[in-house]
Amino acid sequence: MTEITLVQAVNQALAEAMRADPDVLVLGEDVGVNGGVFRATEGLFKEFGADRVVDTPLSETGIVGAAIGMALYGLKPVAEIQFVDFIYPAFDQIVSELAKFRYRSGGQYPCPVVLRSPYGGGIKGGLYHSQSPEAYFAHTSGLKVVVPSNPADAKGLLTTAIFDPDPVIFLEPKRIYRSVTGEVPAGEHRVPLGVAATVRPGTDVSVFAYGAMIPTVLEAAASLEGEGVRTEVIDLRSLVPLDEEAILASVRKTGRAVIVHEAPRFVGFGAEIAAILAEKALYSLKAPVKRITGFDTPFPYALENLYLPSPARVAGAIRDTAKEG
Amino acid sequence: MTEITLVQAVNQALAEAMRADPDVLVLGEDVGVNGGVFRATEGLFKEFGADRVVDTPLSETGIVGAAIGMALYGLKPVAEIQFVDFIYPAFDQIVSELAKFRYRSGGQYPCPVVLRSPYGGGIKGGLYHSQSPEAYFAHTSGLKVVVPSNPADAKGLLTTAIFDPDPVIFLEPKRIYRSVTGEVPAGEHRVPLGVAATVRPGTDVSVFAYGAMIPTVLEAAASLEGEGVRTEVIDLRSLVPLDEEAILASVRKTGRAVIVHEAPRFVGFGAEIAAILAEKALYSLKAPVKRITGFDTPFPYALENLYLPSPARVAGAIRDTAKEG
Amino acid sequence: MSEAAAGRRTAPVAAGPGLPPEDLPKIYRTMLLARLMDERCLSLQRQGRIGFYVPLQGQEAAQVACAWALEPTDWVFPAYRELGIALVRGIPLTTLFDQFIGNAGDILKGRQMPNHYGSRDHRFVTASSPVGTQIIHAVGAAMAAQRHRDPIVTITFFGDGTTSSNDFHSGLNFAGVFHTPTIFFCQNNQWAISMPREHQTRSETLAVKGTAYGVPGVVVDGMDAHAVYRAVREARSRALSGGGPTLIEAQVYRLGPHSTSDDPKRYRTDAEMAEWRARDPVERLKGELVRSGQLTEADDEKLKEELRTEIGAALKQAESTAAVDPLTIFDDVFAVRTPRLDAEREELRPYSAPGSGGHP
Amino acid sequence: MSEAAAGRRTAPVAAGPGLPPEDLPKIYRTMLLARLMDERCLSLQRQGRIGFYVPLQGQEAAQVACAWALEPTDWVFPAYRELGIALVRGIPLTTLFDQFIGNAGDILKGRQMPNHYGSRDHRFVTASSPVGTQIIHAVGAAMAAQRHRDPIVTITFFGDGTTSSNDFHSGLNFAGVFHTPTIFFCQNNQWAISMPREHQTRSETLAVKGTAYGVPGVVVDGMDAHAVYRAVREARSRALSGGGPTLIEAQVYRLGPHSTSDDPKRYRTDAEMAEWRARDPVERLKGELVRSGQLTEADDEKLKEELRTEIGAALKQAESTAAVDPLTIFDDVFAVRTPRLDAEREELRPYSAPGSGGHP
Ligand SMILES: Cc1ncc(C[n+]2csc(CCOP(=O)(O)OP(=O)(O)O)c2C)c(N)n1
Ligand SMILES: Cc1ncc(C[n+]2csc(CCOP(=O)(O)OP(=O)(O)O)c2C)c(N)n1
Ligand SMILES: [Mg+2]
Ligand SMILES: [Mg+2]
Repeated sequence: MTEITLVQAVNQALAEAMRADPDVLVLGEDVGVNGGVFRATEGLFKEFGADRVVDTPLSETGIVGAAIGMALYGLKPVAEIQFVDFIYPAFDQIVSELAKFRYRSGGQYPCPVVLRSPYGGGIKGGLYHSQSPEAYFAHTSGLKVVVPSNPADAKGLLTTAIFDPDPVIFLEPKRIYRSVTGEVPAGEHRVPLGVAATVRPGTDVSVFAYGAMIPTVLEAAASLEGEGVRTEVIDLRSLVPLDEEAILASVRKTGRAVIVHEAPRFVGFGAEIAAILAEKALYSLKAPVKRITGFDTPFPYALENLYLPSPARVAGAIRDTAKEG
Repeated sequence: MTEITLVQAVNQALAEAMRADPDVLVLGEDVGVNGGVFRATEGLFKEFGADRVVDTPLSETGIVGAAIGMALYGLKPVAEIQFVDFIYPAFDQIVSELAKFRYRSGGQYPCPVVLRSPYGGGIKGGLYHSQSPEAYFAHTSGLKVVVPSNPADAKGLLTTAIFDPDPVIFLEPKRIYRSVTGEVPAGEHRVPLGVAATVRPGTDVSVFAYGAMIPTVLEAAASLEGEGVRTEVIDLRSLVPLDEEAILASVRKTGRAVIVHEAPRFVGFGAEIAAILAEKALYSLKAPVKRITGFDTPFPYALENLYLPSPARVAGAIRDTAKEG
Repeated sequence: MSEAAAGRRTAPVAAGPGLPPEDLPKIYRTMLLARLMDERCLSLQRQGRIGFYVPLQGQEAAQVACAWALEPTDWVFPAYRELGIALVRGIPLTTLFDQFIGNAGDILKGRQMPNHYGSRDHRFVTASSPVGTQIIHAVGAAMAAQRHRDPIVTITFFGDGTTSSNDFHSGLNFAGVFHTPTIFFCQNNQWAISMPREHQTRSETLAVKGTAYGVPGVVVDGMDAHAVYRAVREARSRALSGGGPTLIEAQVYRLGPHSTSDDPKRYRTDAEMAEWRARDPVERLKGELVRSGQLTEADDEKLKEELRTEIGAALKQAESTAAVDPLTIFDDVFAVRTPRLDAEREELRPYSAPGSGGHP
Repeated sequence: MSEAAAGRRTAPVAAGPGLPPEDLPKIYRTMLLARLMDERCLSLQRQGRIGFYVPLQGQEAAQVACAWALEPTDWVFPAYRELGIALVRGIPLTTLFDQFIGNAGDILKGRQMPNHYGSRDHRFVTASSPVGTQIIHAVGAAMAAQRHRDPIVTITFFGDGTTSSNDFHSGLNFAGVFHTPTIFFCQNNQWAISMPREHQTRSETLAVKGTAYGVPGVVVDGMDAHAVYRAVREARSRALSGGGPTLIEAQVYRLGPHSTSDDPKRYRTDAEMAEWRARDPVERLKGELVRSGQLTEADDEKLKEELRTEIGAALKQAESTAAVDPLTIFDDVFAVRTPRLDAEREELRPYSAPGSGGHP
C-alpha cells in the first residue's frame, strides 16, 4: 500500500464504485472535463464519459433535484457541491425532498443520493469558502451525515455512503485534502456508518471531534503529554447515525469531556454531544463540559486562524478540564 | 383593554408600526387583497395600499431577496412567509445574505428585515405545514430569532423586531393563533429581545420552553401541583439573543431542568440549553437534563398528537426529574 | 380562448386527430368521476370526516385528456391537485380515501395531508407541498431513463404560480441542456391562491417561458380535451424520438376554492367565475357525447348514480379501516431504524395507547 | 459578433451617439488602469502578497463604458469581477488594496476574500460569493426607490453562468411584475469556470431570457465600448421614464483564468483564446484614439508608467498599514455585541496576541 492524500482517496472511492456498479454516476459543476475544482473527480470523465460524469449548469437546486429524480428512478447519483457554502440554494431540495421522500411515501420511494462537498476553514476562503454547516443537516431527520478525517476513512466511508440506501451528506475537510496522507486499502474498502474511532486512547479527558479538527486535537493532546494529561480522542466520523455508545463509554471512563468543531458554537453539533452527556452521563461528569469551536460570527477572512480552534486553544480547554472539579 | 387573539396582536403590531413609520412595509404571498392566509395582514391593504402591502409572485427567494434590497436602501420591510415550511427556497438569501450583510460589509450595510412566519404543529398540517425550524436560524450567526407565546408578547416583540437594526426571524405559533387570547396594551408596546419571562414560578424543576409549547407546559405543571411538584416555567421568548442568565438562575435554584420544544430533538434548540447547563451549571444539577421534544422523524400527519409533546409526556418528564437523584 | 388566440405558440401542434372516438365514453366517465369525487370530498371535509381537501373542478378535461395520452410506463410527477391524472393512472378510489383519512390502509402510512398521495405501482410519484420541487425531479428521472435507454417520458404537473419557483427555472434549464424526454404540463388555472395570473409574471404567456431554455412552448385550451390530448401526444412522440422536452400551458380555470381553507370571494368576482363556469369542461364533453348520440340525459343520470355508489363503497371501506399504528412514526426515516429512533420509540410507547394522555 | 449578428434583439437600441468624445481619453485611462491593476494583482498573488484574485481581462470595455453611463446616485450591485465598475465609481486604489490584504484600513475589516469589496459611499454594494444573490437585491432596492420617488436606477452585474441561478429567475420576474427601474447587466464571458456558454443553457441568447419575464433583452458587443454605453444609456432613460427594467447581454470573453485557483488550459483551447485576444477591448479603444490622433505610442507608454506608479504607491501604502485588530472578529454580527459575543471575545483574548499559539 502506498500513501495517498485524502482527496485522492475520495477519487479512488468514486472510481471504484463506478467500476463496480454502472448505476453510480457523478454530477456537479466542473466535475467533468475540469475534474473538479479540487480535482476530486480527476480522470473520471475520461474513463466513464459524459454520460456518467455530468457537468451541470450552475444551479445547486438543479443538481440536487436532478440527483433526486435519478435516485427515484434507480440510479445511485453522487453529486458534488463545489463548496458546501454553496449548498444553500439546494436547501429546499435537501430538507423538503431528499430527507423526506422515503418517509412521506410510506417507504415507496427511497432516495439514495450522496452529496459530497468540501467544507471548513483554513484555506483563506473567507465567509463563503470556509463554512461548516453540519448542524443544519444533522438536525434534519432523514439525512445521514458523515465527515472523514483521513484517507482510509474517506475511501471507506464514501464507498459505504454510495451503496447506502439512504441519503448521505458527505463533508470533506478540504483544509487537509492534501496535507494529510495515509495508507488506504486497495480494492473495495468499506467503513460502516455510525461507528466512531478512538484515534488516541487516554484516561483523563475525552475529546470529541471530527474532520479537519482531528489533526488539531491530536496536536493539542500530544502537547499535553509532558504535563501528564492523558487525553482520549474520539473521531466521531459519522454524525448521523451517531455512535452514542462510544461517547458515553469514554466519558464514563474519564469523567471529563471537551468537544471541538469549527462551526459556530450556538446550537452547533457540539451542543448535541453536551446534551447527551447531560442527559445520560451526568453522574459520571467530574467537570463541566467544554466546547471549543468557531465563534458565533460569520467566518472571517483575515483572522481565520483565530476563529478556528487552534492546538493552543484546544490544549487550554483540555488542561482546564483535567484540573477542574 | 379588551382581549384579542395572538394573530390579532400580530396584525395590530403591523398596523401601528406602519402608521408610525412610512418606511415600514409588508410583503409576501397573498398578504394584500386576501389579508394573508391566516388573516395576519387583514385590513392593511385597505389602509395602506398596494405600495406598502405588496402581493408578490410565488417565490420565497424573491420575497426575502427583495426585502433585503429594500432594507439596504433604507426601508423596514416585514416579509411574510406563508408557512415556515416554505422558507427553504429562501435559505440561501437568509443564510448567505441577510445574516451576513452587516458583517461582510464591515458594518456599512445593516439589513433590518423581519421575516415573520407561522410555525409548528397541531393543525393537522402534516410534513409541510407543521415544522419548527428555529434551530437552523438560531445556529446562523447574524440572525435574531423570536417566538412569542401570547398576544401581548406577540405585539411587543414584533414591534421591537420591526424597529430593531438587525434581521429578525419571527416565528408565530399558528396552533395558538386564535385559541390563546389575552389583554394587549393599546398603542406602542415593546418587549425587549433577549429577556425571558418566568410564566410560572416554582422551586423543584425548571422547564424551558417557548411558543405553542407554553400552554402545554403550563397544563403539565398544573397537573403536577396535586403531587406537590412545584414547577418553574420559563418562556424564553427570544432564542437569539438568549437570556442565559435567566436559565442559569432558575437551575441554580431548582437543580433540575426539563426542556420542551416541538422540533426534532437531535441538534435542536434544546441541545443548546442542555449544553449551557452542562458547561455553566453542572455543579447545580441534581438530576439529568431531560428534553421532551418532537421525535427525530419528519412531522407525521395522522399521528401528530403523538409526535408533539403532550401535557402527559411533559408531566411525565417533570415528575421523573423531580424524583431523580 | 382557442389555441390560436391564446398566445404565442413556439412549436407547431399537428392538426392530427383528437381523442380516440371509441375512448370518449370512458374519458367522460373518468372526468365525471373526478367531478363527483371532488364534490364528495368537499362535503366530507365540511363534515370533519377528512381534514382538508384541494379540489380540481374546472381542470378535469386538461388532466384526464393529458393522462390519456401517456403510457403506463411513463413516470408522473404531480403537484397536489392531480386527481384526474391519478384516476386515469388507475389508482383505486379506496387507495385515495385511505390516504385522505390516513388510516392503516394508506400506502403513505398516514404521513401526509390529503391530496399528497402517490403510488409507485402506478408510476405516480408521491407529492409534496412545496410548489415546484417535483419539476426538476422529473428531469432527473428522465436523465436516468436516457442512460438506461428506457423508451419512456417523464411528465410533471404544476400551476401558473409555480412558474415563479426556483425549480421551474432549474428544471426547464436542465431539460433544455440535457435534451430530456420530459413534458412540463402547466395548468394555468388563472390563480395562485389570491394572485391572478397577470400579476404572477409579465410574460405574454406561460408557454413562452420555454424560450428562455430552448424548450418549445405550446398553449392549449385546457377546457378542450381533444386539444390537450393532441398536444401531449405530440410532445410525447417528439420526446421519444429524441426531440427533447416540451412545455405545455393548458389554460383552465379553478372553479372552486384553492383548498378547503380558502375563500375565493375575497379576491375574485362572481362575474369572472360565472364566465368560466359557462365553459365547464365536463359539460362540454357531455354535450359532445349527447350531440353525437352516444349519451342521453337518462344515461348520464344513471352513470352519476353508478359513480356515486362506487365512491360511497370505497369511502365506506376506508372509513372502516383501522387507524394507523402509532409506533410506525419511527419507520421509513431510514431504511433501518437507528438506535436513536428505537430509543425514541420506546419513549413514546407508554403514551401511545389510547387514553394514555399522549393520544389524540 | 456585431449587435445584429449576435442573436435575437427584443428591444431596439437607438443608433444614437456612443461615448462622449471628450471623455474618451479618460475612459481609455480607466480601462488601462483596470488592465494594469489586474496584471499587478495576478503577480501579487503569485508572490503570496495577496491570497487570491479574480481577473477581469477582456471585460474592461464592457465594464468601464457601462459604469460611464450611470449617475453617481445610481446603486450598483456587483458580483466579484467588477474592478472596472469600481474604478469608474471612484473607489480609490488604496481602498481596493486594503481590502485585498484585509488590513486595518479595509472598510470591510478584513472579513472577506479579495475582490468582494464594496463601498457605501460609492453606492457600490458589498459583494458576496454565492452567484446571483445580488440580482434580486437590486430589484428590492429599486422597489424601495420607487416608493421614495427617488429618480435613480439600480444596476446589477452577473455572468453567463449566473443566468442559471435561482435569483436570476426571481429577480427578473419581480422586476417585470413591479416594473422596476433596474438594469440587469450580464457579462457573457463565454465561460462559467469550465462550463462553456452553450452548455449552460439552450436558449438562443441570454438576452432572450427576458421574454420569460416581459423584460426587454438586448445583446451588445461588449468589446465595443460605444455600443455598451449606448445600450446602458438607453436602458437607463427607459427605466427613469417609467419604462421598467432591461436585460443587457454584453458579449465579452474572459481572457484570463476564472481566478488564481483556475487553470483554463484544462478546458479550453489556445486557438479560442487567441481568436478573442485579437479583439482585446483595451487595444481596440487605443486604436481608435491613435487613429483619431488623440494618443501616440509614446503617450501610451507614459500613461502606463504613470498608472503603474499610481498602483505602486497605493500598494505600498496598503502594505504598510497595520493588521486588522483580532478582537474585531466579534463586531458587526449585530449592531451591538450580545453578552454571548462579549463572552467569546474574552475567551479569545488570551490567544489573540501574536505568539500566543492561537495566532497565525
Ligand atoms: C414554496 C411554497 N410556497 C408557498 C406555498 C403555499 N401555496 C400553496 S399552493 C400556492 C399557490 C400555487 O399556485 P399555482 O402554482 O398556480 O397552483 P394551483 O394551486 O393554482 O393549482 C401557494 C402559494 C407552497 N405550497 N410552497
Ligand atoms: C451558488 C454558487 N455556486 C457555485 C459557485 C462557484 N463558482 C464561483 S464563480 C462560478 C462560475 C460563475 O460563472 P459566471 O456566472 O459566468 O461568471 P464569471 O465567473 O464567468 O464572471 C462558480 C461555479 C458560487 N460562487 N456560487
Ligand atoms: Mg394556479
Ligand atoms: Mg462567465
